Amino acid sequence: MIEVENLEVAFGKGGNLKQVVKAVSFSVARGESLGIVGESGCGKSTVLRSLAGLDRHWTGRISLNRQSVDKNRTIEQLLLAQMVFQDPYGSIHPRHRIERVLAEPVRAMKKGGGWDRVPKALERVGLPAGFAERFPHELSGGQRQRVAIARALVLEPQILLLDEPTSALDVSVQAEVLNLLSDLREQQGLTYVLVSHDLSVIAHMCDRALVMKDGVFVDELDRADLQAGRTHAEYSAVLFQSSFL
Amino acid sequence: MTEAKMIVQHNALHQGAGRFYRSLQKSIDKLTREPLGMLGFAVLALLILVAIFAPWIAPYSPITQNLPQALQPPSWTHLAGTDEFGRDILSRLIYGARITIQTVLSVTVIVGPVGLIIGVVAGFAGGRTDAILMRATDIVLSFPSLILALAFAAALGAGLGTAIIAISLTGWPPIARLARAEALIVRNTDYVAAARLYGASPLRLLFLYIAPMCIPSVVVRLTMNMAGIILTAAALGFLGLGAQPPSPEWGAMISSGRKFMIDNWWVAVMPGIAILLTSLAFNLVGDALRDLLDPRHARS
Amino acid sequence: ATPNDQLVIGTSLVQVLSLDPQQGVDAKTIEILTNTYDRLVYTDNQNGNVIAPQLAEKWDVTEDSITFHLREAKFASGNPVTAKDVVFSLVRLMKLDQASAANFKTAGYSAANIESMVSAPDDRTFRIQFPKTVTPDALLYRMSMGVASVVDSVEVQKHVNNGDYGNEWLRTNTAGSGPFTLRRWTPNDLVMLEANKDYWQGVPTLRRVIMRHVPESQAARLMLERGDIDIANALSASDIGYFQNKDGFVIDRVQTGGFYVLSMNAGRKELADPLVRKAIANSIDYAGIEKTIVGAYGRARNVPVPVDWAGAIKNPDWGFHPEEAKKMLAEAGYPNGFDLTLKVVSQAPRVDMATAIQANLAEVGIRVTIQQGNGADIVAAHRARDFDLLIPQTSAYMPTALGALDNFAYNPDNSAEAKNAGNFVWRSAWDIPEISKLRDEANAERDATRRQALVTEIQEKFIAAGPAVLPMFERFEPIALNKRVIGYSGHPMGMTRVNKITKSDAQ
Amino acid sequence: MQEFNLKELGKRAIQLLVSLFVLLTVTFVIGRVLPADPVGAIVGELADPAAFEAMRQRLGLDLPLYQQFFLYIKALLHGDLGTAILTGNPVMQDLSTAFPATLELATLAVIISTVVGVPLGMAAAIFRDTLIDRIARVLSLVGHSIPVFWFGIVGLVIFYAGLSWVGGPGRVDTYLEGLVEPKTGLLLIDSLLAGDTEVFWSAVNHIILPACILAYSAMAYITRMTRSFTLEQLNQDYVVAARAKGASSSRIVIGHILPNIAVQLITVLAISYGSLLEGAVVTEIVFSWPGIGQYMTNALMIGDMNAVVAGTLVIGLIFMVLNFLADLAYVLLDPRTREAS
Amino acid sequence: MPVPDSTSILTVRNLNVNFARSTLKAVDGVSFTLGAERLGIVGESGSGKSTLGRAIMKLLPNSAKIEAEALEFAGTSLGEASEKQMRKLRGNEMALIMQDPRYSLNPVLSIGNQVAEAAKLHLGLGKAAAYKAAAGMLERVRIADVERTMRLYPHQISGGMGQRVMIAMMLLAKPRLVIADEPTSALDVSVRGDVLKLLDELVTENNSGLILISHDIRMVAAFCQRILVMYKGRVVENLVRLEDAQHPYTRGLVAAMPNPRHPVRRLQVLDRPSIDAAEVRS
Ligand SMILES: Nc1ncnc2c1ncn2[C@@H]1O[C@H](COP(=O)(O)OP(=O)(O)OP(=O)(O)O)[C@@H](O)[C@H]1O
Ligand SMILES: Nc1ncnc2c1ncn2[C@@H]1O[C@H](COP(=O)(O)OP(=O)(O)OP(=O)(O)O)[C@@H](O)[C@H]1O
Ligand SMILES: [Mg+2]
Ligand SMILES: [Mg+2]
Ligand code: NI
Repeated sequence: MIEVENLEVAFGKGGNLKQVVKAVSFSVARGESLGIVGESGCGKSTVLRSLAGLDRHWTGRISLNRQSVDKNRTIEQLLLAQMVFQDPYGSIHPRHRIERVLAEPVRAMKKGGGWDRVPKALERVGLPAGFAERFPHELSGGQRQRVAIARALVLEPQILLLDEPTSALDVSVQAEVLNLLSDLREQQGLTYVLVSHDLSVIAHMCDRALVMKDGVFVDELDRADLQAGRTHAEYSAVLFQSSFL
Repeated sequence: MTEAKMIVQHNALHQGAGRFYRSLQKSIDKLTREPLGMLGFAVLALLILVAIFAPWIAPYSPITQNLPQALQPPSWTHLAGTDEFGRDILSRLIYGARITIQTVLSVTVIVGPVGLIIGVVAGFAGGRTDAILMRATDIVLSFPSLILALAFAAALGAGLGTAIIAISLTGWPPIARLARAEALIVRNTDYVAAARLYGASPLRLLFLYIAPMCIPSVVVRLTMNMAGIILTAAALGFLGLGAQPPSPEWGAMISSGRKFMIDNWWVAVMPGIAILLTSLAFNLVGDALRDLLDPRHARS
Repeated sequence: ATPNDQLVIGTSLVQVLSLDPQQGVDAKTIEILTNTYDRLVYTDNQNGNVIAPQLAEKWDVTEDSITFHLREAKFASGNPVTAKDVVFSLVRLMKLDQASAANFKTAGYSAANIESMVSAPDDRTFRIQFPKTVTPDALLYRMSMGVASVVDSVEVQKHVNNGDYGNEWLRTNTAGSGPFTLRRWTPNDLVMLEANKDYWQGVPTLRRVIMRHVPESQAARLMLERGDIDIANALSASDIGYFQNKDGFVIDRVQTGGFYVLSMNAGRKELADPLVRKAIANSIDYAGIEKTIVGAYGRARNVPVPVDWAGAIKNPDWGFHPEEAKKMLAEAGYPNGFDLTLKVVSQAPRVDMATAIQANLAEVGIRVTIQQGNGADIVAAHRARDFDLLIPQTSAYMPTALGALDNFAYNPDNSAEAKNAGNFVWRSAWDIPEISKLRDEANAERDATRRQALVTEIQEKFIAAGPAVLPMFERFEPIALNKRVIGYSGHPMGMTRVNKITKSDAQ
Repeated sequence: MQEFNLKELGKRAIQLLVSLFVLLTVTFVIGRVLPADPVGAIVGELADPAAFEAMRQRLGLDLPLYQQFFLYIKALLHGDLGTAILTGNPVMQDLSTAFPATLELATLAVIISTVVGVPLGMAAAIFRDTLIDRIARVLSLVGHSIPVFWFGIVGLVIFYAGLSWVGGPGRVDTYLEGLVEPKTGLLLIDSLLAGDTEVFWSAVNHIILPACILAYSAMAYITRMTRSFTLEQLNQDYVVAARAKGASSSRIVIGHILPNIAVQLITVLAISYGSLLEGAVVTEIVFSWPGIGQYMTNALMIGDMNAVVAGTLVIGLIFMVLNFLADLAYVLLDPRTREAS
Repeated sequence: MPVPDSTSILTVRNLNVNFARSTLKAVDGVSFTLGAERLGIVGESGSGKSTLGRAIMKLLPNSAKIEAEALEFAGTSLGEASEKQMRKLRGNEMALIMQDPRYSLNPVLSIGNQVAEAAKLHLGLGKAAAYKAAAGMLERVRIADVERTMRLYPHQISGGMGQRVMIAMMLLAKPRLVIADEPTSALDVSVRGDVLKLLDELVTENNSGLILISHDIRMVAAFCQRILVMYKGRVVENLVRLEDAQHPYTRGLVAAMPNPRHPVRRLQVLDRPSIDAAEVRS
């Protein structure tokens, strides 16, 4: 579903050039859920943003659904992958009602009015239809994150890119959102790339995890490794140790 | 249209109205907790009423002269006294409210959108567009503003219209800067990133996503600017370039009244009080609006 | 309080643009020039504005010329004052050809003929020819004007810069033989004159004269009251009124012989009709405006000769007569009135006059829109005949009826092509061939009684024609003085000498 | 880091030059297309059209606009801003007397409004919603709402005519005029340099009222901005941390908050200072202050475009330089931008 | 030196905090005592943990009303202490370590300055001496190049280092009570352990009491000797071991955390109505 080869991302110019992601390659199969863990600033979000088409600083090759994509995406390519952001407070336009938030993707893509899809979208993430009329500030963090997920799903993408979707949420709410994500994947066979610094979240959600440090992947763990706490690199061992203090 | 659909729409309409009503209620609720803001709104409302009903409220004509009655101190017949032409100052203030409101609104209506659009475009587009627009803003800003206004007044002939254009001409840069600063923040938010992801066009981003976020602070700034507009009009009046006689524009009144300040204080003080109250009201309203519209900069 | 040996005048220096005596014509400029330069003759209020000798000890008038005999005097530079300097100054005046030359031009001098008209037979003798028939008096009055100041030709020649007759240098420097020399001039701030110790009439009593720019009347009033200035000559009418009955101060209400005028553009359809003009003249409340607005600055008068001057006729019965005026308008075909603009320099008291006139005219159905502008704008519009109504002011170049009439009764060629923008009547496009001819005759007439008859006739014709240059108020320059100042007497043209002024101790 | 700053500096300098050039062009064009005719002011109202033409030629106003512009630029490159029609002096000379007068007044006004406005704004923020806050707000609003000339005349009536506390209009008492040779043009400094204390005190006496009145009207903005900057800082965790450390309120305000808002404050002060340096025409008229505002206004009134263009350039330059300095202060004062890599 | 009464450094009895304009109590009848031990406070966001911590320091804004039957610190009643007295206690006898060094260090003052300020305030030292004391303390928290670090500004150091600086600054005066409000939640997992270890070390050395506030129940359980669980401003449970949790809220919380060692298909979510019901019952 996703293939990445030699992805490099650098910001800045000349003396200020900063290589953030250094020649990483990976692939994700259809329906698979891949996790990426690593310290703050190691480049996790950057990889994700490059995949989504938000950053244009990358070189290398990215293909989605067996189709090589460019820095400038066509509508169809954009339709393949949607992203859910870390901060539910900042990722929804504060002056749009929820119905508008959910209808906007359809309208922006000129695929109709979009209003008719709102009830279903809400239902899919388990929110009552009445929420359509609310403003984001009238929702709790968890509810907002549900709206964000609903918005990502309105366009029926096959890939969902999740950038720390629960790290701004309380454990109790995190559980609800993670459950929702698992359910959705089961129902619709979505492909996930989930970025987090929380190993336990990755372990809970993912079939496979890549450990990232300073722009490169230092380790790859499968589900069994994750459950057993088995690692193949020194850094991931440290990570495991401190995560489960 | 089917019956059911109609009912749904009907209900939606009711809900819409209810929603509006509720948010209005909320705003008013918030306001009542802010007595100063309330006062500001009340004064402005009063001012607008006075402006609308001027002919019915004003005891005298604002322009009819009565030279033998010139420079009468405030009394029961002339509550605010008379000016050097024997005109009733109170009546002139009442009619002047119309002109003042009209001036302030005209300038605001020009400056607001122009500043907003330039600022938002600069902030959103970034790069060269930003640099060019911002340098242009700097240049206008570095023009001595009264000189520019004077030049325009000289070119187009003195008058209120010219004054409005001249004030507007120098008024937009601060708004543009403010809007740009806001746009720069909004541009990098996740909700804009998300909108890019679902293919929103730049125009859509600009007008549906970014501009609405800049409007509240621009509106707040504009209300606070209003006092300044009245004062600039007064300064132009001081130099003979504002509203032309016999128009009872407050700025012109205070600046021609200054000639009598020592002996006949009321001629300059009465319009001064009107200006002070109005600009106080605008400022209070601005503060209140900030609380209502712009929670990010809210006072609490 | 100010020191006893310094005179401080609070005034407005906005119009002081050039201290070149053959260029500057503004009243405040003239006041400076009067004290830094001498002329052959002078007049002043105290001697009834009769021509008196200054640099010239005496003069002989013949049929075709006047010969002046100069006294011994020195310029501030130390150079002697000679007849050559006088020649130089007058040639300079005509060659520079600025507005300042206007009065000599009306007398028939020009850049082309001036060199043949003036001569210096020797260092002490200066002769000037009459170009066409001008009365000797009229020429003598012209010789007393600021523009006839005698400049130090030796000094000025040093500063000539590509044929400008030293204009560029002389604008900011003085080269005269007057009682004072220019020490400092900072625009919009002050002019400082210092006593000329070698002055031929003796050392001036004052060590220093300072003219300070105080544009805001109320500020000047406070300064005068506090004794920080001795004289205020740019006060508003109401501030003058304040000092009128105040102990320790006197008002010197100087009559200029000029007028505040309502110019009507006779080129406009409605205003071309004398009846309409008379209707307008009959809808203005001159008395009321004088009392409440113009105050000490003016006196209501519609005849262009001040009422107390020899040869003045009685004022017509014009005033605020709305019923009559409406009738006249109806008769002229405008029962519902019409719209006009009124251009005015944004300066008291003219703006206020305009406002009052606007209200007056509104009552007879003439709807007036006021357009204020700065001096340059309004003058340009006036010169270009680009106005309906406009309020200019005039002054008389000599204190006689003919001097006063000069601006009102003369328009030799009213055609647009004549471009005679320097002429006041031409600007109003008011064609008065008959009156112009009478005025020429009167100017040339040396017999006093016949001249008087002509002058009377001009005035009567002027009124009868329904003037397009309507005099409204005689113009006065009220000056407020601290009583400490002794011997200051305002001159009608601003030519007030201050070298003999003394000051008593401050209270 | 050094290199980076130099490069940035160069870039800013070029931007400044380009901006100035645009400013010059715009002013020039505005000036030349204005209907105001300077010729009339020089030759006089009563002159013949021929005299007008002659003068127009002498001033080079008969040439096509682009040629005039070209000539102007050429002269400018030789450091010649032209001759003021208003005064006959080189414009540079006029500006060198008018500008210091404004500079002196504006500087003092900015100092006063800073010294009063900043603490007031901070106090208003710290004691938010208390009486102090309200008083500060109303006080600064009144300053913001009443025309300066009104305050000017009232101030003169009370403090000059009534109480005799201050000197009247003008820069010094008239009889002291001209005693001190202008070196810097700033009378306060010149008189000190010359050691003439009488002139100095007289100058102080005269400047204090207009400076206070200007300061009062500028204060509204400064107070309001200081208040909101301070409020923003008060919500920061580092303030709580400082309190947790046991620091006193005054220490927190001066030692912690002030350095943090200094950068923003400097920008605000630069803007205020810049707009004061434009010359406050109206104040200058009321106080007979021979500053640049009056000079430029009068020049404009008679259409003296040499003076107006040159004045605008000088003011524009100062404004831009002030902005530049504010940015520089940003780099110097804020460690976060200091190391801009 | 008198031996401190280790059984009670801090006594809190029936502490209530109200914010103006809000009828809900942010802290509702909280009571506990603290000796020279490590006490953890957990609870979800908004449960009043930080408010409790700041109430003890009396660092709440004026809009907050604090009421308590007893609020005693080492014999002094904080409730009656004046602001001046509090200032002497804060940073000296009692310390508050905050969550995110990026925000809680003053961005425009150098590290050295900020740490030295604490020394100046409480050790009565001059400028040079204060710097020396600061340097010593920074060494104690194992900052590598102390001289250089002291010249740096907060944005130039990493989060882990920032948190150490914060600890050094606050513990310089060897306070008896240390309140750490989410000291590690802004840090990377890999440095979290270090910081906690360091904190523990210093506290033990000074024989002080430590209150560790966090929402990470597992971390608190591993680190602290005693745990208070807060819910809606109230202490719903006082635990020594996580396994003993009785309250449905605590249990729900534990269950909601994904644990790779006990993988579940779906995580358990909080059943708030039943918790609230349980609350009413108790
Ligand atoms: N637009 C940009 N310009 C310059 N540098 C950038 C930009 N975006 C990211 N970086 C830098 O790239 C690095 C990686 O950033 P990224 O956001 O991918 O990290 P992350 O792993 O997602 O961290 P976190 O866990 O904090 O979200 C960081 O050092 C960041 O400073
Ligand atoms: N300054 C304040 N004004 C009004 N209410 C406040 C204020 N500070 C906190 N609160 C309220 O008090 C309650 C407790 O907040 P507190 O910050 O103590 O929670 P917390 O447990 O620390 O949460 P978190 O885990 O998010 O830090 C919340 O409902 C909060 O909204
Ligand atoms: Mg990230
Ligand atoms: Mg907290
Ligand atoms: Ni393995």
